[in-house]
Amino acid sequence: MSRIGVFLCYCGSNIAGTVDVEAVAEMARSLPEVVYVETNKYTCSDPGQEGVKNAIIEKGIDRVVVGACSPRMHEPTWRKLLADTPVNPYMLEVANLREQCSWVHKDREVATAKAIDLVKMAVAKVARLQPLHSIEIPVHKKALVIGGGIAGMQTALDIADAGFQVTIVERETSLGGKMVMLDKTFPTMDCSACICTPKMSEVGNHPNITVKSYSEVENVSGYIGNFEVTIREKAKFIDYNLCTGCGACETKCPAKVTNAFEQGMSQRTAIYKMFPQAVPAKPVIDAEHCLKLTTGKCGVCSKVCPTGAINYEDEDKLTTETYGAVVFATGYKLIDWKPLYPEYGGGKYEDVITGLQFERLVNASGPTEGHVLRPSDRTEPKSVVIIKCVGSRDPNKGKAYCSRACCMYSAKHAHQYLDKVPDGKCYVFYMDVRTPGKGYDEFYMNTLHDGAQYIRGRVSKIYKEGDKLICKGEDTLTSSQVTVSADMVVLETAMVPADGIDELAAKFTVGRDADSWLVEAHAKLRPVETNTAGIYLAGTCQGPKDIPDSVCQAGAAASKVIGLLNKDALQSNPQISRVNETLCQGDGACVNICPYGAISIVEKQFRENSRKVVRPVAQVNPGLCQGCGACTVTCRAGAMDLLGYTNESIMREVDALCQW
Amino acid sequence: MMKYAYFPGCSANTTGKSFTVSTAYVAEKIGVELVEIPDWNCCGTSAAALTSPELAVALPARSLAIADRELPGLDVVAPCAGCYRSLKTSLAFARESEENRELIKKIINAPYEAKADVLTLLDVLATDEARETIAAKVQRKLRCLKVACYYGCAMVRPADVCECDNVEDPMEMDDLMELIGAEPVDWAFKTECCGAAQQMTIPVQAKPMIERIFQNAVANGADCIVTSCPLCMLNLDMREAEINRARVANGLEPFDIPCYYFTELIGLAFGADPDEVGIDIHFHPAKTLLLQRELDALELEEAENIARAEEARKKAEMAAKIAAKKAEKAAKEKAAKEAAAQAAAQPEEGKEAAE
Amino acid sequence: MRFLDLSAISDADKQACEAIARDAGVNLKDCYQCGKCTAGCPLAESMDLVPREVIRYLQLGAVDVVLEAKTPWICAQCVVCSSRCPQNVDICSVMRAVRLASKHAGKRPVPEADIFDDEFIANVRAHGVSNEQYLAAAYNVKSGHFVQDMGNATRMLKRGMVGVAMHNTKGRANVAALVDRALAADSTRRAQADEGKGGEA
Amino acid sequence: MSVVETNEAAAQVPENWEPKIIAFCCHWCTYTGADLAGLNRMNYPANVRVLRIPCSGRMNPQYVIEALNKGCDGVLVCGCHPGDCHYVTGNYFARRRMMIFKRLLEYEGLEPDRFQVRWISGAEAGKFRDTVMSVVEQVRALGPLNLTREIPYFELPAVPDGEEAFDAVPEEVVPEEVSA
Repeated sequence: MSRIGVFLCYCGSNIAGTVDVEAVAEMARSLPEVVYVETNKYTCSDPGQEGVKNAIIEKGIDRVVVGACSPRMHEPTWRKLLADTPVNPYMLEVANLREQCSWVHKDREVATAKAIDLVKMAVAKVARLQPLHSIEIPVHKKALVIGGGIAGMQTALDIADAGFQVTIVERETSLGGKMVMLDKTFPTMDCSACICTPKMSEVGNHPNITVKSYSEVENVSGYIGNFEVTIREKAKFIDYNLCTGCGACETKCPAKVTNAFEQGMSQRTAIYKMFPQAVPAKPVIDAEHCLKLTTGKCGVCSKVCPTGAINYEDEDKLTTETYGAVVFATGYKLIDWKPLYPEYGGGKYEDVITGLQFERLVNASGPTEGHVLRPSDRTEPKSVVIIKCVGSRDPNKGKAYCSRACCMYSAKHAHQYLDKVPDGKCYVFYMDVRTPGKGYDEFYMNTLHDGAQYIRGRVSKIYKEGDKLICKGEDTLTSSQVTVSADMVVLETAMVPADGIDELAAKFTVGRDADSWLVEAHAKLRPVETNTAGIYLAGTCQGPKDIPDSVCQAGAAASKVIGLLNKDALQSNPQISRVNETLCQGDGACVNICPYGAISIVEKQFRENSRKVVRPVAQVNPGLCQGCGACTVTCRAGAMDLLGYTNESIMREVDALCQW
Repeated sequence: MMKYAYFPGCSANTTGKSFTVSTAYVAEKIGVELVEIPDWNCCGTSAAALTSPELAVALPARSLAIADRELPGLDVVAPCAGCYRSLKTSLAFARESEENRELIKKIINAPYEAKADVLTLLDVLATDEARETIAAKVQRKLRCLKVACYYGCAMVRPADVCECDNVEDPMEMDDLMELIGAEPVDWAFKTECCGAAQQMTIPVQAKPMIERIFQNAVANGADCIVTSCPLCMLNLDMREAEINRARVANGLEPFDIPCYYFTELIGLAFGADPDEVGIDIHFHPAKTLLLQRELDALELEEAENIARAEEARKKAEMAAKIAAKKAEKAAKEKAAKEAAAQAAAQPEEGKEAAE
Repeated sequence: MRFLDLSAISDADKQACEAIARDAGVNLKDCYQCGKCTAGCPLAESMDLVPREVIRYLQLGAVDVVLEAKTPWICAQCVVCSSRCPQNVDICSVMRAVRLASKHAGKRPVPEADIFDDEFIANVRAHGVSNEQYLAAAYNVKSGHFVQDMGNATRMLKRGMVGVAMHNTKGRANVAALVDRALAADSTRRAQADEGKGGEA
Repeated sequence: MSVVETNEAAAQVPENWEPKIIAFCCHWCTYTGADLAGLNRMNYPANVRVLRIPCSGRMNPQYVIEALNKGCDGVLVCGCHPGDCHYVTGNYFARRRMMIFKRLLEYEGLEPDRFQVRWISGAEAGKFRDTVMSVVEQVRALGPLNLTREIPYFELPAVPDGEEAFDAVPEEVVPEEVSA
């Protein structure tokens, strides 16, 4: 037999003005298992709370109903109060007598009758509740950042500066991401390398940061505060403890490979650093193209290496560590436009290039040392066409979304071209010019004044006549068909998520949208969190962005991580799902429905009919479960229940209500 | 033996005569049997589509229904691109729903289940089997002939109706031309429109369409244009003279770019005389180029033969030199050995003598 | 320069534009006026409205402007616009639908195009197949361009491409009946659509 | 055979009869919206009692059967708008489950208006009030629920997962709110 105490509040006249609180109290006294009823002018006031505490002790109450304002207002207050008493904080039910009764009804009789029902429901429910206890989840004070571009580096630095250990996993051989490929950055035209490479070395030298380059996440388990992550460090074939980064090997290597960093516009060797300022500043051997590793003949690098750092027997290494928080900073790539746009030549014209290729062409450390020379014949193009929205805002051929940064970097490209080729002509085909940002529209206007000819309209076709690329478009502002005989065409192509994002996000149960961008927990209020607690987003993995926005988001993600790592332990919400293992059939319907990946099927041993049997049952991870209850309904056997909102308690509420 | 129902189209015996003749020639040579659909009628082409949607689907459906009935199991070949698009559009409409088929049946007053597929002549000749046969039948490779393969619009667009996966840069005809030894050029106007009937209705405005096609073909180094549609052919071939007159009047260089049906060229490669495949009735002089290129090919062959002979001679020369050197080397070695042996023997002799 | 009082555009005009779009199987709101259709159109320079503008006027509900336009009558139906449209708008179908609507409204901004098609269908109705020489002759007479392509006709005659003999399909009566049934079905459908519109209003 | 006697009940409506309706509201949206209605001192009929659940995805069809068996005249289920679920996907599951369940109840003869599903956000106090008013009026018009026998108590067959489950529900049974 439980001993229920009912505490009813007048809330001044807020409740008592419409509800006859004393009549409700009178009825409550007649309810089974209710041992004490008290009314109070302001139950939430200090004396009111004191009264509740005293009554609990004096009357030996073991569960409590409060009839007052909405539980959304004071439920935490009552829970806190109960924590100081022998009553478990979860043996509580609040009847909403104010917001959903006295304030919305005028008739005193009707409102009182409804208040009586609400209290009856609360009493019926509280009688079926069980004590619940939070568990403490320890927090490993170490963060993992996936991706070493500008967003990943900024996140790592911010977390590391706050005093926590950070590991950066970078798939490429160096930090830097896409930013380090760029020549200059809008709108201030800082040299990208000048502001990006110092960050890289800062990351590389930070005592709290471990950089795992040429590495990828292999496997993940665990939950907030306790992510167990296995990282595969690909074989570099070079002992980084011995290598001094002198570069002798690179000068002698005979194998030549298309240079991806230079967007295919030059060649590199098979033993290589991505670019001169790479961090770590040591090379790796590209096993696919190394003559020694593919044919067994060569071994030049090993002969010229002064420290004997080359090791052809090297293998991938797997390491497993536990992290308290994970930040995705996996970035973007440019859409592969070639199969999508046969009308632009589909890649058969060498001088139709992408924006990233143009960045390398104007970059002083690029394949042309900063001279704008078109790829086919290395001559200076005197007429350049820039086409925006290639793959963006094109649901027919590419993506429906706007890639957000292209309006600005196409203006930058036009400006840079006109700067380097003063007698050149530059035409920009656009549909809209979107420049919301500090100093952005001014930059665009400057580009116009530099002499860039903006033409509103999409280009329909690029074709070759002689050595000219004819771009055929419409100037929609004059309704004229226009052609430009260009020497080079730059396509500002759409951003799409980096390769492999689907597999990686699935490992962490991070949601993706239809275009595979990672989904934030709330578009406005939780923009850097994901739906999996303890996993955060930074930079373009969440959607197209420019550098300032990526850095901003990186800082925001870092602050969330710092907030988490500052705690020694987390209090879990005890109102979570529970498996009745006797009923559970282990069919995993709950596993599929759970949005948090909180349920797994495990083999467990049971004693049934005096025999030991091993069978699969569901297991709820208290660190991941958020208590939504979707699994409870999906369970065919009815083995899942939600603590605090059990099937039985809700059914009794329904029953109590129906007696009215 | 490949067998198809044949939809010749209205131009088959008039403006498209050469196409009909050359198609028949090629089909016979490679063993493709084309059975004319009995009592076929005009497909209606764009005139029907611009008159009434019902008429546009019903006119082709009548012929297709006859084909289904009289030539069951055969797919329909329509060499004319305009006919192809009309038939294909009607077929797609019929296959879309039962309701659509009912409508057609009511109008054509005949049963129709839209069974037979509609193909272009290119589809027929581009199958692996046909390509093998063609390759085997080639007697004279059309070397040195730089061709711009012109597909026009009706064979590729709308892409979903024409089931074409490369509307900007189709390659079937290019591949066939390569097969018979010609050199297809990479050009950009393969599927641009020739103006179709608008060349009659708005002749002044539509002329530049043709002119641009010639211009791009020439700019990309083509000797001639190869077509697969009688209307494209008529517009390009017949109107080249008018365009040239206007160009000369404006002080521009006239074009000299003959047009051929792809079947004509395949016929030539099979050893046909130009007159046999209808090249004699082209408007723009079309035989000179062929003769010129035949001559070029022969000269090229000659030059190649000379080069090959020279190569062989050099090889033989060098092999001889190598052999001589080797022999010399061997002789030297042998001499040295003998000398060594002698030297070895001599001391012995000397020793003997000393003793 | 054209003046449009947007507030004066009636619901009936807007519905007429919507009806054209429906016939073409197109949602006018999809078009964001990028101009790629016009950019690729081989005849745009001869048009009074470029294809993009036709769609724009339909979006605005200015049905009269569109029905008077020469553009749909100049269009050669080459489908280049539709195949490259980023928003999957079948512009070519819109041109066809506008042209039919214009024709049924008793307009023919480019009479030659209308005469040609009418003569073509008449020719097919009479013979089952199209006889190009007679089509051309009839077209020249009706359109008043008597000497157009006369030189070419002589060249054709010389080459034996055309002659005086008429080609006929055996079942030409059958084809004529088919044409009549199709045109009857067409007008029934349009009458029903008009009725539906009247009912709504 | 219908479990519900077609209502000639109107003739037998007891005097002073008031419809009893239970509303299952998700904590994050509709319960918040109901609180906001109170804060704005909106007025609505007292015939509806709100039962708080964490998410509409927690809504078990059993509760509806229990309520109708024990004497409720109508049931309302409310959650966040599709796409706004606090728990990401809960209301999508609720939508599918409730649509199928609604069809079942209607097949069994229950008037459609007695079981309704609505999406009401935390800001839509007015919508909450209007919904309550309209549901009360609709149920009032139907009169008391007369079950000739208790609806058999059963476990529902599992709802198939994936898109086909959604596709299986024809448009017309989707209440306007849901389809919107």
